[in-house]
Amino acid sequence: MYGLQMVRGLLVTLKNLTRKPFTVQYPEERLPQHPRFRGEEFVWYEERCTGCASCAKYCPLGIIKIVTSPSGTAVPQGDKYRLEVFDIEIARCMFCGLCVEACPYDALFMGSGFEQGRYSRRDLVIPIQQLRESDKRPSTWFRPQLEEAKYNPHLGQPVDWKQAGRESWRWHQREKAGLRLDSHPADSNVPDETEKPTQANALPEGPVQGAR
Amino acid sequence: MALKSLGGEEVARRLEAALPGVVERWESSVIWVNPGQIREACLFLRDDPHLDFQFLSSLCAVDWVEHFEVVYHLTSLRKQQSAVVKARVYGRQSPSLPSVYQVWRGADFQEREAWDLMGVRFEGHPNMKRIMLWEGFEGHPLRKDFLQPGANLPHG
Amino acid sequence: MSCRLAADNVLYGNPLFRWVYDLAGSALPCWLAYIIAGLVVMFIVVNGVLAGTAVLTWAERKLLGRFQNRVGPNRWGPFGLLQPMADLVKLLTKENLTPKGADRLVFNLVPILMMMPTLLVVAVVPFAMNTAVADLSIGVLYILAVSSLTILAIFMAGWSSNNRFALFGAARGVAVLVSYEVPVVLSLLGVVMVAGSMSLSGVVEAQAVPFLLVQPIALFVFAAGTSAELNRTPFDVAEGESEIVAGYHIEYSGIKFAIIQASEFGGTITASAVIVTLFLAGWQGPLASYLGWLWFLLKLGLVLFLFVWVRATYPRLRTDQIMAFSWKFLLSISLINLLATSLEIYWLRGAERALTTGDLWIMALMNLAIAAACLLVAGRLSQAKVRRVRPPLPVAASGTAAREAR
Amino acid sequence: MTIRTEPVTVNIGPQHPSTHGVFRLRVTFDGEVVVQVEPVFGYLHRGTEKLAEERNYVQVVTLTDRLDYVSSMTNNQAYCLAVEKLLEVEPPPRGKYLRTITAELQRIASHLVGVGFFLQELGTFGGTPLMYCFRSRERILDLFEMLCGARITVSYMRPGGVFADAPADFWPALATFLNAFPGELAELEQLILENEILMVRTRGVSPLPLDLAINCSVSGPVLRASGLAWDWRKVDPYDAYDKVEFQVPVGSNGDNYDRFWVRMQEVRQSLSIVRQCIAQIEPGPVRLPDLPLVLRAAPGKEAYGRIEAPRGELGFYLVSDGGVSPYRCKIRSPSLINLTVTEHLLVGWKLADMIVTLGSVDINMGEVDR
Repeated sequence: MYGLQMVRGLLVTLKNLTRKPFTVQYPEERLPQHPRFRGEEFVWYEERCTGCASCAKYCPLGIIKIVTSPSGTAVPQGDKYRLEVFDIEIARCMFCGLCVEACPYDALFMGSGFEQGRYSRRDLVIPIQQLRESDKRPSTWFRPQLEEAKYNPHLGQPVDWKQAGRESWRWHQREKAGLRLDSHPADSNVPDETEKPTQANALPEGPVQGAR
Repeated sequence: MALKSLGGEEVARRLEAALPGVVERWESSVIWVNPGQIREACLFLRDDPHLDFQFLSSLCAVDWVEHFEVVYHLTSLRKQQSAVVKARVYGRQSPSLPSVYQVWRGADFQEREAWDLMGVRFEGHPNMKRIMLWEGFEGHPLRKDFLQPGANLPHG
Repeated sequence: MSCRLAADNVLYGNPLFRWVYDLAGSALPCWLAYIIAGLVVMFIVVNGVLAGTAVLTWAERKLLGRFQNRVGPNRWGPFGLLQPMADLVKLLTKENLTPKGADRLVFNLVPILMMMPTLLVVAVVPFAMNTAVADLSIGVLYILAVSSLTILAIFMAGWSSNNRFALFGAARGVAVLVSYEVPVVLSLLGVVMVAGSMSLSGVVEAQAVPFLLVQPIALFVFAAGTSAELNRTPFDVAEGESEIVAGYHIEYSGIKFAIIQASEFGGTITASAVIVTLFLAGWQGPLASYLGWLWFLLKLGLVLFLFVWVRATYPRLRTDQIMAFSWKFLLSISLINLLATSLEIYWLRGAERALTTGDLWIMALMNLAIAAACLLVAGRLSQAKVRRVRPPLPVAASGTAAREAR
Repeated sequence: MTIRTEPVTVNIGPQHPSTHGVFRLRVTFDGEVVVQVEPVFGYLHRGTEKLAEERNYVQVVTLTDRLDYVSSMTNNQAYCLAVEKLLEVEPPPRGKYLRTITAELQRIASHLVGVGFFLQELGTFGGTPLMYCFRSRERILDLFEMLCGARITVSYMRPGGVFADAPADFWPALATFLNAFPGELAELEQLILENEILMVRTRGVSPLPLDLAINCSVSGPVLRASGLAWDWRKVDPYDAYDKVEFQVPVGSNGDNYDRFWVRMQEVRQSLSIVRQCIAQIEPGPVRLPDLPLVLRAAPGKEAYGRIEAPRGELGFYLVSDGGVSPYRCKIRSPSLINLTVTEHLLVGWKLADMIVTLGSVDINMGEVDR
């Protein structure tokens, strides 16, 4: 009958009047973020970074600037190159995460925040100092080892560089120093005092199957 | 129910039988057509009951530096088959070939786009002007020799 | 020196006016006292309507928000109650633009002309017993005459703005408003006939049975007509923000825009007040008679809620469809209503030439039946246009069943 | 007495509430009736095809997100299919299923946006149905965030599969969505699907005859509304579409209501496809393990990969010269080509119908201008 569907429509809106709103009042309330969220505050572990600039090469927009120099320190200490500049120009960043995907040593992680608004474009560059000092709450995007450890950057504690990789940090340190020649799988599983997980959401040690 | 990709040979044979001399050469899935006769060829491809390519999926131009290649992806909705037809246009100053607007009106915007971005003119198109860029823009940006003014992108 | 107000003065019925007049008249010349008393009453009524408008803007936005599963304004004050203040401050501080090529005089006159009919209508609406500013004996006629002034303002706005969207809006608005005048007038004729009075308080007192029941068709026609005159969904073609952006007031900004918006919301309030008065028995209600204003406000709130509810639900009609709806449907049913009502009155009216409550109930039953019949016939006539097209497609069974089936 | 009238030319857009982005229509009206219309676009032209020539095959995935930003997943899918055709590889089954699930979720989200704005253009004040559509879309975007860390610019798929398997909590969340959404959809249908005002506004308005639609290369829901059951998912099944059952909704005369109806029905079918995929998906790898980060195709090879995107046939024509990036990347965008029929659809109808018809064709400027 004419008008019947219109009455049904009125009933729908009336029903929704009594519902709880689905919107979120942003600054006070927040949507739950998921661990894979690709956010702005990039997490970078200098200890893990070899300065290979894979991230810079793989960035579709070319916004990562890396300058390295040979380090003066001893090679066995795991310092082949010293990072002088590591600028991420987040003004043009589209947070695709390809830099994280490209990083062979799990040194770069996506961050979990989204509130880096600035008043000037010039401020929209993350310099190396900020990367060094920033909170180490990496997103689990493209990092299956963090996901398997059920790490959630939005709840959890910071992740230490020794626990962030998909392989043992000792193995990694040798790798970084270019001493892989005699590397042995058993080598990487030598227990070490400093390797002992101390945090609540500690990450597993030893080689973890990577995504690639 | 699956799409059949028509072999270049079959299409070329039929086309050659109807319009001798129109096919320049063919490969496993592609035929090259004489650009001067592209409209007649397309009309035949559309109206031949065995080919029945009533639907122009895509039209684009590729810059191979020594020539431009205009690529037509055709689909027959009734026979569920597809084919690729190409036409080579030489010359960088004013490459042009007949428009297929009268065959498929779906070519309208794509031909304009090919003119706008690649600089291939389609003769007989009723409204051959720039579509994405503004009138007065110099050059055709999708050409390989187009230099972006002030290009200093890291990947440029 | 004491001034006495003549009993046949239109303002005599208003106790506030008489009190102020007597008070001022004891010290001042009579003509001055008359003006002062008038200004005092005007001040109260105008500000009352404007305050109501402010509350309505908040309430409408809040309600629309909740209808749409949103929160609505909630930043200023508790529940966002101070939002109208924030809006006002914002609009007052905005630049007051006059477009190039606009007819300045006409352009600037429009907000005033828009606001005027809204406020004028309030003058005769009795919010409670003896509270109308002026209880005109031709109140209904006055409302019809004054409220149609809006057309002029809309047309002036569209013409003077030097904007094509505004012109579209004005043309649409005028076309719709003119075509809705006729059924609205005819529908009110039925009400006046049953009440036997054109004064609004007379109509209220005549409603032993609310005219909602006695004149259902008239109520429908009047509600549809006022929706159209107020540019409210589904008849908001003159503004049609998805088509002509804001229609006739597209070029207005700042305080002028605020006044136009306020006059629209105020118009909604006054139209609802008129509906309450004419169809929902005005201030009448159970319990003590001094609670009349409370009943009035309750009913007013209900009608306003209905307006917002409809606005939240329906899409917009096209201009020609709106006019077809008016001329083909509303005009015919209001004519039917008029005919039926006059025949009923002719038969039912007793020797004392007045309708009793029993008569009203009989009329209510008959008119409800006629309304239902009209709806049915109209539904049958228009069925071809709105029939369901085709049933929804079946959906493949999900899960393992589908896998086994293959 | 005759009244002298003259046509009025109005620019609808580029800033107009109903032009789906920065789209401009130069329209000449006679009264309210459209007598001449010319679409003008390019305001959002970012040169995606040129940019793709300067990036490697995987990097281009991020560019495709930004084409039709209302359905990024299907853009990724079309591009990855084209690259896979070029490299002659095929993703593992789980990857295919994940792609199908996400693409269908994206189709639901995209159709909700399309339908919501269509109804908004019909004049539902403040967009009540639009808000209901967005309420449901929000759930889908949440699922995407769970899956790939972003809601709009997903970049989830890669040539050779998807970048990673779904996290463990994705499946319960998807089940929650599948339980909640049919109710919301039913509510939307009750609110508007057969509303009389909608009917009189849209039925018989701007019909598109089938032969014209085919000749103008119109595809997607617009073509199906004109009466042809042409769906690339059926005709040339890609990913996991050959393993699921679904119906192709078809309209009868291609008017605005049919276009709207087809979309509403497709949402139901997509829901069923997602359900079937969940029932069929099995553990396994999601991405080809031996594909390098920087891909190379044989010189001179070319591939045309196409899918049934929510707006129609989305095709990527890739030509390789043996380098790390495509030599030519042509994007056959359905929105642009569906606009070919603008003039036919709009001329002779009123201003109000014009806006609604544009909404029913459901274009996306990111894809039109590229």
